[in-house]
Amino acid sequence: MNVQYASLLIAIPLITAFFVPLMKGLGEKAIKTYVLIITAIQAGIATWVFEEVYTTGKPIIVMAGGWRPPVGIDLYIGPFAALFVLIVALVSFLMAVFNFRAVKVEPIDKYAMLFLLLMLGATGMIATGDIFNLFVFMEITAITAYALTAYNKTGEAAEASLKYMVLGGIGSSFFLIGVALIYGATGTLNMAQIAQLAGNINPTVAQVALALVIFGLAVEAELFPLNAWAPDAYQAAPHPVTAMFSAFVVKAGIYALARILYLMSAVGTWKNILHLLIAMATLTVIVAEFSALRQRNVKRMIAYSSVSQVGLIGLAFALGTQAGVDAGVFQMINHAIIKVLLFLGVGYVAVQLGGAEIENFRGLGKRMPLTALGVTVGSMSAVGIPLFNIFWSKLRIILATVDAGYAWAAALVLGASVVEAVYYFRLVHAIWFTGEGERLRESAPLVAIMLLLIAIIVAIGIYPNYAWSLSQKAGNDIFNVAQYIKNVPLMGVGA
Amino acid sequence: MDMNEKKVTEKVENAEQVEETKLPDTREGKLVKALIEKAPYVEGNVRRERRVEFNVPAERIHDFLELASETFEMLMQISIVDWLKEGQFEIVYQLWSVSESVHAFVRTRIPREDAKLPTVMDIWPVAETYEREAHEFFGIVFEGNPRLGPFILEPREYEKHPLRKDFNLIPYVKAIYGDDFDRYDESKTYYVI
Amino acid sequence: MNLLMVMLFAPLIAGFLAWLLDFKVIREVIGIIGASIPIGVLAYYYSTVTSESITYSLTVGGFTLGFHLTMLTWYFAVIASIVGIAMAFGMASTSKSSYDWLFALISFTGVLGVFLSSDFVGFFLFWELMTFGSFMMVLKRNRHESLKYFVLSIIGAYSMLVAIGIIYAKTGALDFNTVQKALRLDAMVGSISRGETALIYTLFLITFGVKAGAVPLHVWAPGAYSENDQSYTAFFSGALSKAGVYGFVLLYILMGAKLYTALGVFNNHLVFAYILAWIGAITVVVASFLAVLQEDIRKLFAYSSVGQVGYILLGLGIGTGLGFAGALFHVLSHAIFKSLFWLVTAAIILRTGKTRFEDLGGLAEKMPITFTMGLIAVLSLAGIPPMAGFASKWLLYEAAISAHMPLVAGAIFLGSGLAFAYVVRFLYAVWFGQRPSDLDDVKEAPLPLLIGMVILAIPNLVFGIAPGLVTGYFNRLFGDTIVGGNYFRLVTPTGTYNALLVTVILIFGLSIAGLIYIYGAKTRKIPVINTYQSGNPVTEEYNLSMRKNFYRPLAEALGFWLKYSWDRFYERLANLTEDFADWLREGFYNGNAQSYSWYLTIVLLILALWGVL
Amino acid sequence: MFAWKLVLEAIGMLIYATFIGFIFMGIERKAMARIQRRIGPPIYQPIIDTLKLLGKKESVSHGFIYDFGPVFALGASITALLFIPMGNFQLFSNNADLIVVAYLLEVPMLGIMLGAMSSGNPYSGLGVQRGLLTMVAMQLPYGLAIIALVQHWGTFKLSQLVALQQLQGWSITVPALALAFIVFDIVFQALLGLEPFDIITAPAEISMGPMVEYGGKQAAILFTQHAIQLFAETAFFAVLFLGGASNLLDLFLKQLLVLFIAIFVASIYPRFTIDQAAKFFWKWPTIIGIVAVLLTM
Amino acid sequence: MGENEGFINYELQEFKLFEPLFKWARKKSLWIVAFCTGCGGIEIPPLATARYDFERFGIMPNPAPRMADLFLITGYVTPKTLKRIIVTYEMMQDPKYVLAHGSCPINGGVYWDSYNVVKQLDKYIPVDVAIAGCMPRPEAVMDGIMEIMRKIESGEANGWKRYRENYEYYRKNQDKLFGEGWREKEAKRWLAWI
Repeated sequence: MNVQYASLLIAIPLITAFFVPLMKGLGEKAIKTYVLIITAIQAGIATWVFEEVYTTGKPIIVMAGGWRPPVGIDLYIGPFAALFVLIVALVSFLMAVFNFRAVKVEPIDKYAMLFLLLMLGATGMIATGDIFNLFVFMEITAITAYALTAYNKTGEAAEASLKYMVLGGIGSSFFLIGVALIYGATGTLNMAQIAQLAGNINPTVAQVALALVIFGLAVEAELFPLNAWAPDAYQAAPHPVTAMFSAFVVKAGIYALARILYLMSAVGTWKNILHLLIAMATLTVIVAEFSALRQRNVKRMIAYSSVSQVGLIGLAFALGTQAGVDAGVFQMINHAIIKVLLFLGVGYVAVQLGGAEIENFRGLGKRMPLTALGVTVGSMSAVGIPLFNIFWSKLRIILATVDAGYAWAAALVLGASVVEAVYYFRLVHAIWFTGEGERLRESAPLVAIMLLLIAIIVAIGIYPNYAWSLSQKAGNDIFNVAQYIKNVPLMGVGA
Repeated sequence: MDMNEKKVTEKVENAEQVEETKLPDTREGKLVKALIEKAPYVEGNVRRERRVEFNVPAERIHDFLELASETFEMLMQISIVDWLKEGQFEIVYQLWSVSESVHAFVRTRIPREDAKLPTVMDIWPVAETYEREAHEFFGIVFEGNPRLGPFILEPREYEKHPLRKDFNLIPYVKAIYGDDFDRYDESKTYYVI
Repeated sequence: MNLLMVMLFAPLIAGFLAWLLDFKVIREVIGIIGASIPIGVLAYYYSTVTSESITYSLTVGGFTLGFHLTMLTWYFAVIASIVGIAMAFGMASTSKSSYDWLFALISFTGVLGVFLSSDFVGFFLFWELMTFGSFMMVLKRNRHESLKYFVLSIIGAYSMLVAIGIIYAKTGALDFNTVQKALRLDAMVGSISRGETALIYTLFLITFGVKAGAVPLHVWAPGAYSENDQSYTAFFSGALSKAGVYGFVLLYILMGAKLYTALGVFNNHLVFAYILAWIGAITVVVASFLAVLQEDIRKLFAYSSVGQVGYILLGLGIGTGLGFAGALFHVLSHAIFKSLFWLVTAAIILRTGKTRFEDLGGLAEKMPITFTMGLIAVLSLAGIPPMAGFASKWLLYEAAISAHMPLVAGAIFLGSGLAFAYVVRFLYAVWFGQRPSDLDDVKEAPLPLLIGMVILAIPNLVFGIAPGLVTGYFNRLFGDTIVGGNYFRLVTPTGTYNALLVTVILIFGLSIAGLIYIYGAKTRKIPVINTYQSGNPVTEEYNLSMRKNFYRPLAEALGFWLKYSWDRFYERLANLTEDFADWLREGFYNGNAQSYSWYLTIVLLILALWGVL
Repeated sequence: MFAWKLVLEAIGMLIYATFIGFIFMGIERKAMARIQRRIGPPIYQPIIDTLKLLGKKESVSHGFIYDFGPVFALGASITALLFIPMGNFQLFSNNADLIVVAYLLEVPMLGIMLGAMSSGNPYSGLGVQRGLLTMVAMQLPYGLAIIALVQHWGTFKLSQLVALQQLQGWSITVPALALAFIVFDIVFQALLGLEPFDIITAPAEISMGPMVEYGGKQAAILFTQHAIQLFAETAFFAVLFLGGASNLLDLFLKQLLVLFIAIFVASIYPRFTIDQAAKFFWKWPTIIGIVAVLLTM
Repeated sequence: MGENEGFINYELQEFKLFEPLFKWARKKSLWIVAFCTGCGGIEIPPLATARYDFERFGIMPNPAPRMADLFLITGYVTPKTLKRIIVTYEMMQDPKYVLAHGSCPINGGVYWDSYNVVKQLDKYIPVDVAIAGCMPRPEAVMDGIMEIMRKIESGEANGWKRYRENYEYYRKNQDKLFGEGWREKEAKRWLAWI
């Protein structure tokens, strides 16, 4: 199995997505199992790629059509990309299992197609090494996300997806202008080459290009003023899709932002952009946390919490230090696991008891104890209780932030997480110590998934060394631009 | 013995003479005249300086007292006189007017058997204690007084309503104290204590 | 060396097992074993600790968590484990659910971890674990009180995290030894500015103030202590508040020199210590006054516990060696007599089900052993000479007055007077007088609870009669002899106290009085209803003892001060933040796409301007 | 070697103190009577009273704690007494210092309270409440006076205190300590339970307060305790402020002086109510105490 | 109250050695129970004033019955007061003496024919010394007290022994006047007021 097979990661979801309409006649269950198989294959390949990259230590470079960059488009699967492609695949696989129970709305084949394309888009954004290719995959993700948000065909879903489309559209168009400026200035689209030539572009052009690109990606990465669409989109989308949104769609956006940010680090006004990003990220955390305080709908509450934690990741990346980036990646991994668990739990309760209002959650401990345990462990780890995984990453982030000299940002973030503790423990109290009800039967596969995730959370919580080493390698991949340039075999265009 | 009887009868006669004469135009006189206009069913007279008397029929006593309470703010005492021969109780409401510093005696007569009177607690709350005492010693029932019943006396004396004239004291005391009640001698009419 | 790890994680694992094997007797046995392992290990290590300290390190998630068992940490750990065993025995009879066992033992591990860890990350980790364990115990019973407790502790913990971050940024190290060396070096060089040291100091002050219950931050204590299974509160107020005190001691060790140079001296007292002393003094006075006016047993002991920790802070604040000895001794005596009080309360509430003073009364005949334990605790808290409470209070007086802090010493006098008052009020309202009719079938406390009480009563007597044991340990701890004299006699530069002689003469005096008593006529026992009620005959239904608002005159005398209350202030603050949160949500996520796109344009504007500026 | 001499000295001192204590109580009643131009009882009247109480043929008890209270109070008083240096007899005073003695003088209060509480009588309940409140009220000025004293002389040891005062003159000669003397004298009035502050055993209001249920030998024990307490407190006062005594006669005269101040104040002032007492103690004596303390800082 | 049986079969303490000393002490220190019944209550305060001053004999008014030993019945005794007197008397500790003032406790005096006054106090509680006079003057009271002291000296003042030995006689008289179990009834009657 030589290295080139890594391109299958992009190919398989693309091809199989378009086979789905052919199977429309076979019925809903067949389509869902078909999606399950595809995501399983994708996960298999992703694990193989992960093994390959982490054992050999060298990134896999796939040249489309054999042309060397800057002419050809190349896939750069470094340590970070390998890790996150695996996470994308695994989360999609888990959500495919959840589809069986969660998605009841009729045109199931369209849902399956969008599901696979969303997975494709995210994988592509993470794996690509070319800016324009990044824009293409971002568009694929965005459009499938708009469609999936509106999938439930309720008024609220339509309105949410409209808002998402408007903002997403504006964002991606400015991103395109930015990419065009960069291409105009450097003459190349390949990220490695851009990093080489970034130093000698004339400063104002580079600065404007960087600003526009960052702005475009910030919409996707839900930074403060631009994330107004996020809570409605999360709440309106079907439950598995919300989990995928918070687990990897946003992460892909944040990754792209970080990748380009560090590529263009030679640009003169880099420091100012970092200050701005830190301010925006801290505000994201605070506004999201405060607005979650008096939420009646649990799904919306966890959406706000997810937005704020992503803001925290943004803050970590915007610090501009190696420690910050490592902490950000570690937080990304942990956040993905927790949000999948939480959205899975809340979604399952919403499906089972009809609606995600807090009243349904009263006495959940007596009605659906295992789901309740899942939600409780998820919320406790989200708050940052020691024996769970987020504690380590939040600790890392705070230390990195204060180390980078932003003590005020750390203080504000911690203040916000006090508020987070309040509303999460109100939920826990409502689940276990109020209300009553008789015990309902819970579906075996979903409970198995939840217990697996709980096990992972507690494992990382108690023994975080392995996860920390992974995130250190991945963080190094983003931060260490010089290493990135060396890895990519360039055609030697320009100086 | 006959000397003091003579004195008693003289006093009774000159009391009647005062009755016919018109009310003197002193401050008390004006007061009584004002009250009599408002309550014609009452006969009032001025016994002496700062002392006024009224006789009120039993059924109108409550209205008159309400009327009188404007000027006579304080109810000093409710005392009862037991006229055994006429078979009547005479209830005397002693009022005191703080503003004019005049003392008023309001007298009514009610039959002795199951004597009933409306309570005056709504005018003067202090009346509760006086009515309870009156009830305990004379057995007069004041409708509306919440706490009638045994008040100070021992329960067994309470049933007897001891201050009524028809309560024969000596056999009762002999019953209770038996032999150490030794100083009573039926033969003597008066006793050396 | 992993015996240290066994000691540290034994309660946690036991708690987890007890939660899993949720059967009637097995749960209690596991719990008690788990709670008794630490005391065993510590006893085993006693001989080695006095000579050199035992260390053990562990790499977790890129951090190296170091653990060290020095003489100081050994002392605190022993106190926590004695109170822990008593709690375990108490909970064996009072708590019926494995939920309690799980989180009680988690907080036990947390406290041990806080005392043993020798670097900031481990310290913060176990600090959070301890807070989480105790919070979940309160969450089960009352949401409002538990959230009030959790928010205050989390604010404390996070302010500590920021302070740790600043230190990490300035000194680049996280473990205590290097930080200590760096800060001592820095004291001379002065690279950390005065403002920053003050900031770090205030942040640590908030953290340890919340946990120890200093006045402005004591609001959570009455609620958290009373809305809880009382035998766990024995541990909660006995050992957990000591974590706050340990924090202040740590502050001295790590940043003592730096704080001295940065914050300077105020009429020959260290400024930072002076602040601490005054906080302690105010806590003593305010908490004791509040304790006296309480109507509920648990509230009374909660405020009393806050007051007693105020003494310890005061002792630390004095700053001299004697002050330290007094404070550390009071840590021990407070832990034993306060936990004994809480176990007694647990027994009362378990047997009568009542917590307010007006429903209790006349329990002395019904629960004689609990009464004697309560009496020992009363004597110790009120500071009656043969008890441990007196020895530590004596040291505090000596230290406060000889360090020329008169008004602070005045606060101790007033505080001990008030302590005497509310303790006797507890005796009067609960144990004596006519017994309400519904308490007639009250039985003695169950056996495990009694064992727990005895475990705590013995040290009260032993350290009362032989305080030299403890002060001798302190002399070895600090190196030079602060408190002279042998086992039974404490000699300080300004005064002496021979505990054994006082006890002997007390017994001698008691025997003389006993002789007079025996010489008189033989006594005839008469019931409580045969009292002089100015001649009126008295029967069972009479309640002649003043159980309800016993100190009304004092409340009238303090009318002016009682108008203000910290509780209402914090409630208003909480509502303010929630309204601000609502305003923020309405303001920003107001749901129409136009305003969202306006936000985009604003960001573009900023980017554009930024680029040009 | 067991210090026989010390033990004998202590027992002798104890008997002397009890006897003189009773005489002081007698003087107290006699002086009050003479002030009211009555002849008044003989000076040894308290001894007769105690003997009569001890000689009661019947004795009654409300339970173990009811008996333990007075016994504990007397034991504590005896202990407090034996730690105060009396004239040339040092007794055990170099084994305990000011704070221990101050606390031991307050412990009998707990003993009496214990007994009074267990009797279940409303008057004794009121007595306990008033006793505690008086003690709480006087604790602050009492402490401040002691602090001022100790700060000036720099030592807690009573024997050293006496020695220093012999050398450098009595404490009241020092201006700051004169203020402390005034404060301590007011507090002394409350400690003894004399007139302005005899709120605890207010005879007319709550019929002997805590002592209501005491009779026979328990009352006798309490009377001896009161005698020893009187002697101990006057001696404590003398040691602290009047420079202790070289011999017993000197001590006796000083104690008499202190006692007469208290008696004259007691025979004039009517009784405070309890919250007036609390307000009074926290106003003037505390202010004077603070001034004294700051002066001797 | 049922428990008074203990009161009866309680054998008294005989102090052999110090008996003469205690006898002297009992004589020289008589404490009066501050319990004034009828119209004589106002006669006691003058005794405490400078002119008569009974304190020089060691007499001190003491509100608590447990400590007191001289019980002054100063005037007419109504059944209600007698109930209180009996309860207080039984609370007093043993060598206790009763001094009855005026003629009312002797034979009902002026209220000889009233249902509400007890005619002969001695039937209910043992009286040691009775002072004649419809409210005797302070000198007479002082003389009464001297008489009590003389009796204590000579050992005749043993009212308390009489009460203890023939307790049934006294108990029967009391129950005849008040009816059986009068203590519970009385307590319950006043319970409503507390």
